[in-house]
Amino acid sequence: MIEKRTADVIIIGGGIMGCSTAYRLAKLGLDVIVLEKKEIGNGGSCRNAGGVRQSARDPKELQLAMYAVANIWPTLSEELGVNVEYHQKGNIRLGLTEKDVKILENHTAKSTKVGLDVKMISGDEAREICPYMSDEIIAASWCPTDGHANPLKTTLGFYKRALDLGVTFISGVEVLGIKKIKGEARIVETDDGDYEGGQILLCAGYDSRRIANTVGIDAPVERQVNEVLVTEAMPHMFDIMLGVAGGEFYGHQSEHGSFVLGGNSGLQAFTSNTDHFMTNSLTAPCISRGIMKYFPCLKNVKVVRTWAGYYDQCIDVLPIIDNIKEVPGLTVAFGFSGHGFGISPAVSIALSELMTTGKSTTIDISQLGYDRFKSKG
Amino acid sequence: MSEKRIAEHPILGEYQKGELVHFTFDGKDVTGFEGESIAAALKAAGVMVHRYTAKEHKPRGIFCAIGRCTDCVMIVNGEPNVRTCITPLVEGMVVETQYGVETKEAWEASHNEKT
Amino acid sequence: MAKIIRTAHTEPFVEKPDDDMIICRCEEITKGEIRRAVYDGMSTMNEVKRYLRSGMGLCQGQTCQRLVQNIIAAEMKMKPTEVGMIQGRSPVRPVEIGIFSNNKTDVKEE
Amino acid sequence: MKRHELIVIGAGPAGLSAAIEAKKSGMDVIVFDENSRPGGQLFKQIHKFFGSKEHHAKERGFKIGESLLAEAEELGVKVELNATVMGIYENKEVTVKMNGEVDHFKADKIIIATGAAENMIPFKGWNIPGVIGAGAAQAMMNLQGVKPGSKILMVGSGNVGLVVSFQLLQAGCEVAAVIDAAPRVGGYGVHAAKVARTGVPFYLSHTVIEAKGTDHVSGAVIAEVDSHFQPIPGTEKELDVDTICIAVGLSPMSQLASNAKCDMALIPQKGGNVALLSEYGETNIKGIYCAGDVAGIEEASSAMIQGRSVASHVCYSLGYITEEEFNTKYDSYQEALGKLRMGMFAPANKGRNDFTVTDEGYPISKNLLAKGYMTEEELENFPAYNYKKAGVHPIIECTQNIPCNPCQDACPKKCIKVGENITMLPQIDEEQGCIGCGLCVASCSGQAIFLMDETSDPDGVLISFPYEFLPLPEVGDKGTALSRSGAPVCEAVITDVKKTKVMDKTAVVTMRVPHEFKNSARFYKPV
Repeated sequence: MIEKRTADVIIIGGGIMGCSTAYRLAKLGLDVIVLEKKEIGNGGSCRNAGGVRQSARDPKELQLAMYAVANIWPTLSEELGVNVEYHQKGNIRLGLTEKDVKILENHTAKSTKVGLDVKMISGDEAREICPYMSDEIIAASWCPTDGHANPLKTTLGFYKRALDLGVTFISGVEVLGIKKIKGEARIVETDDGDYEGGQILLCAGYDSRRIANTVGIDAPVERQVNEVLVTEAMPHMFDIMLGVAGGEFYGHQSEHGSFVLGGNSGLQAFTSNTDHFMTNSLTAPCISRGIMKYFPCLKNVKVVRTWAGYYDQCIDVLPIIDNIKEVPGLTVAFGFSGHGFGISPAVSIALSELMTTGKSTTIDISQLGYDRFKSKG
Repeated sequence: MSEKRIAEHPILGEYQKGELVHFTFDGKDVTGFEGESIAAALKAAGVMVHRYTAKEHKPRGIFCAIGRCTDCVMIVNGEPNVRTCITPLVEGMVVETQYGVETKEAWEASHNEKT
Repeated sequence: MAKIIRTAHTEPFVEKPDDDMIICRCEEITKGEIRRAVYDGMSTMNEVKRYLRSGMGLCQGQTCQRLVQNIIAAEMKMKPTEVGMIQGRSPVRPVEIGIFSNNKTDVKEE
Repeated sequence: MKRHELIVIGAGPAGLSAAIEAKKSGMDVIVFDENSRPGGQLFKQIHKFFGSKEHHAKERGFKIGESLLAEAEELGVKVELNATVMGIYENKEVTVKMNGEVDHFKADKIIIATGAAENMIPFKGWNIPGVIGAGAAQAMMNLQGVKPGSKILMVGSGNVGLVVSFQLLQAGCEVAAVIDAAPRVGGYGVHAAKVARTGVPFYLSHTVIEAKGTDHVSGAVIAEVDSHFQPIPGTEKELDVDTICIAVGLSPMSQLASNAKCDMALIPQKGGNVALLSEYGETNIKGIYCAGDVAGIEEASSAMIQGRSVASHVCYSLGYITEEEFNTKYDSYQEALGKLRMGMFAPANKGRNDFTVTDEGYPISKNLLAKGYMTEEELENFPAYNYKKAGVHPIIECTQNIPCNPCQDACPKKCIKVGENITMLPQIDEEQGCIGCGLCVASCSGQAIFLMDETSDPDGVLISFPYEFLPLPEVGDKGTALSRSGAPVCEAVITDVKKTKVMDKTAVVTMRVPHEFKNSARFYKPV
């Protein structure tokens, strides 16, 4: 068999952006190769707490979230033939102090302004939605149309459907750079030789910056550690997505019954560990203390594992989704800053339109351009 | 003494055991020796099934007996998923067969709800 | 990780008589489900784990890891040494949230 | 944060030995173990170990555990029990669950000595209560004093399967059969022989295909397998058992090494997923070491030496011993390890099945490999079996090159010679006179030495054999003599029962049988 090395589109990165966009492009009849350094969904795609959230999002990317929640998530399991465990039972963000209430009110005001159904509720109303909370909770913000899904199954579901539609995935291949041919991005150089595409989509999470640099494109994105703890399965307690104003933890109870709860110790930004997905000894205790403040009834629930992943944290905490004008043929999607999972099904629609028509018409992503970063004065 | 207990062993002689204690298994009064594993006391009392699984509702019991496999978990003093093979027996313990991750009553209640 | 080229199977999935045998005891994942996941494109220990939850239960793969490695390898026609392994994650034994939260020696005083 | 120069994870044979070695040099060392008692799996081991004196040969595992503990205690090694190491983080930080909280510790060096976990094979019904690991059976009967079942099928004829089968018999259980998918017994022939002579049948090239029952095992279906290990239809056999015991090897319990992000690989010769180690046992993360089964499956005897060897490198790298001292220690440990790693069952020979003769050139018994016992014809090839003399004298049915020599040390008359290379077969020195003390019989960890006296008793031949069961026969008892396969041979009368402290619970029982059964009668069953 002759090894496939050329396609209409070469996608760099086998995460949820790469898998879902490959799926959409293949549906449009394009021939696609996806290159992945490690395993499918190895980065942030499989290392997040599964929030499908519109609340507390920047209005610049809110459209992506609202489109995904309204049009894609509810039927995604049927579309992919894989149960993505989507539950749209709302997102509650809890507050213990007056200071917390201010934070929540601020978010709520911003979101309602752009038409999202979010409101402030009292501690008692919050306890009605979820009776397992501490009596100490005094208020919460509540977005009934938010929810959560299983990021592992969603990523691999997109991957499976893309395979079914004829996409070739090649894993274990590290991209070294992008090469232009006659003014256009055409060649993807790898440790396994060159791959050639009519167009190239770069969606390799944090690695995107290094690869974009090879054609002179840069973006202010850095790597940040994110950690999550997962508990044993417990009897079904709640369906909602959880967050807290103080940011101690966030997460949900999965369909399986385990709690998937993320958070940080406050020291993540300056971790010495940059080579491995490695947890820090302080983080899980810190998340646990956060949980105990809001849900003391979870005291005896056992943690069975913790894991770490990386955000590709952009300076304005917003993704970069754009066709690169100076490098025709190159499209990028990275810098999702830790909240890309929920919008990924919509991002892939925007990307497929960008790559086939030159413009994202269904969803407005005009404020997520690669050239938006300016100096301070 | 239960015939399942080894009265005298050719190499180990007589086993050093703690005090005789009472505990309950699914509401029934059972005796065992303080400090031995809950699983050992149950085994001596002839109990084979520690739990029924969540998905297929199949019985499980002791498998590795050293705390690795977590097959022998039960509800102990109200807490689910307790590894009985490495948890020492204490007077008055309340040990229950685990259904999924719940007691029989809770499991049946939630199961009937669903069907 | 070795290079793996993944394309959709052209042959239909073939069931085997022992497909209903449980492999991952904690999560009750059968041999058939693992074989089917490999057929669906899951090609490594991690991918199968993420797709099916095999090795994600209470024992964290301590009982089934070798078995799953062997099944994936057989389906992929690779050596078990080539399909990867489950990452050991802390805590390597289950620990209560309450116990995790108890030690406060490293907490900043307010 | 609490800090120690060395943290050892696991107080089993490797971990304790490492801690002892380090403490001796003056190092500040702490050992964590998740169990409520130290010793690892040693306390489940109630059989006598192989090796030579320096390896604690002919001592029982739990006794070795006790003396290791005593040594550690004497030196003041700090062992924290009920202390579960949960994770290893950057900069050699360790989190430990103890006393109801999570404690943080740092160390200059960490030795991971977490041991092994049992392998499993899946088959229909393998999740029914009553299907258990061989280690589970050991834990229940040897630690808790509870019988794992009453009628047991042992799956696996490696040393664990054979040793545990024997222990099940000692605990008063019935072993219905020992089976193995391989065409040959995997463990030491002597271990197989002592099980076979009690009457336990061996089914080689057989696998278990189903555990019968709903909420507990009520039977087991086994079948013969072809050369690809596939069951042959029509060969199924149902055994009446209530317990199926799985003994198909061990895997290194290497989660902590993986958690620490050491470079890992699946290495079948080492038994599973292991950290890649330097010759001194160090992982690619400087200062993190592995010792014992977690570094590669071997025996407890090797684990103890490995623990010391690895710790000696730690001592050297922290400046507690000189390079010269380290080299001397390291070489002596490697030499001791080398002795244990010789012979047909050496780690380097794992999976080899092409041995046809012993190192001495004697043909290897095919029957021993296929059925667990030898035929008289096969035994005749071995001089130590064929030894003949008036009066009492030993006959030795030790026919494989395994690293073991206590018989040589046991004989007060120096009748038995193994020599420098401890895997060589014992020879009987004709110049020396056997006095029939039975110490060789009791000292043989493989229970392969017998005493024969064809001339002293006019009513028959006297055969002495090792006996580790209850009740112990008494002089004058009448029973049935059994053959090497456990088949009844003839009537036997007990003429002597020796049980001294030095024999360490292995009684030497003498029975009288008619002359014509002198080469077939090897065991005894009370009526």
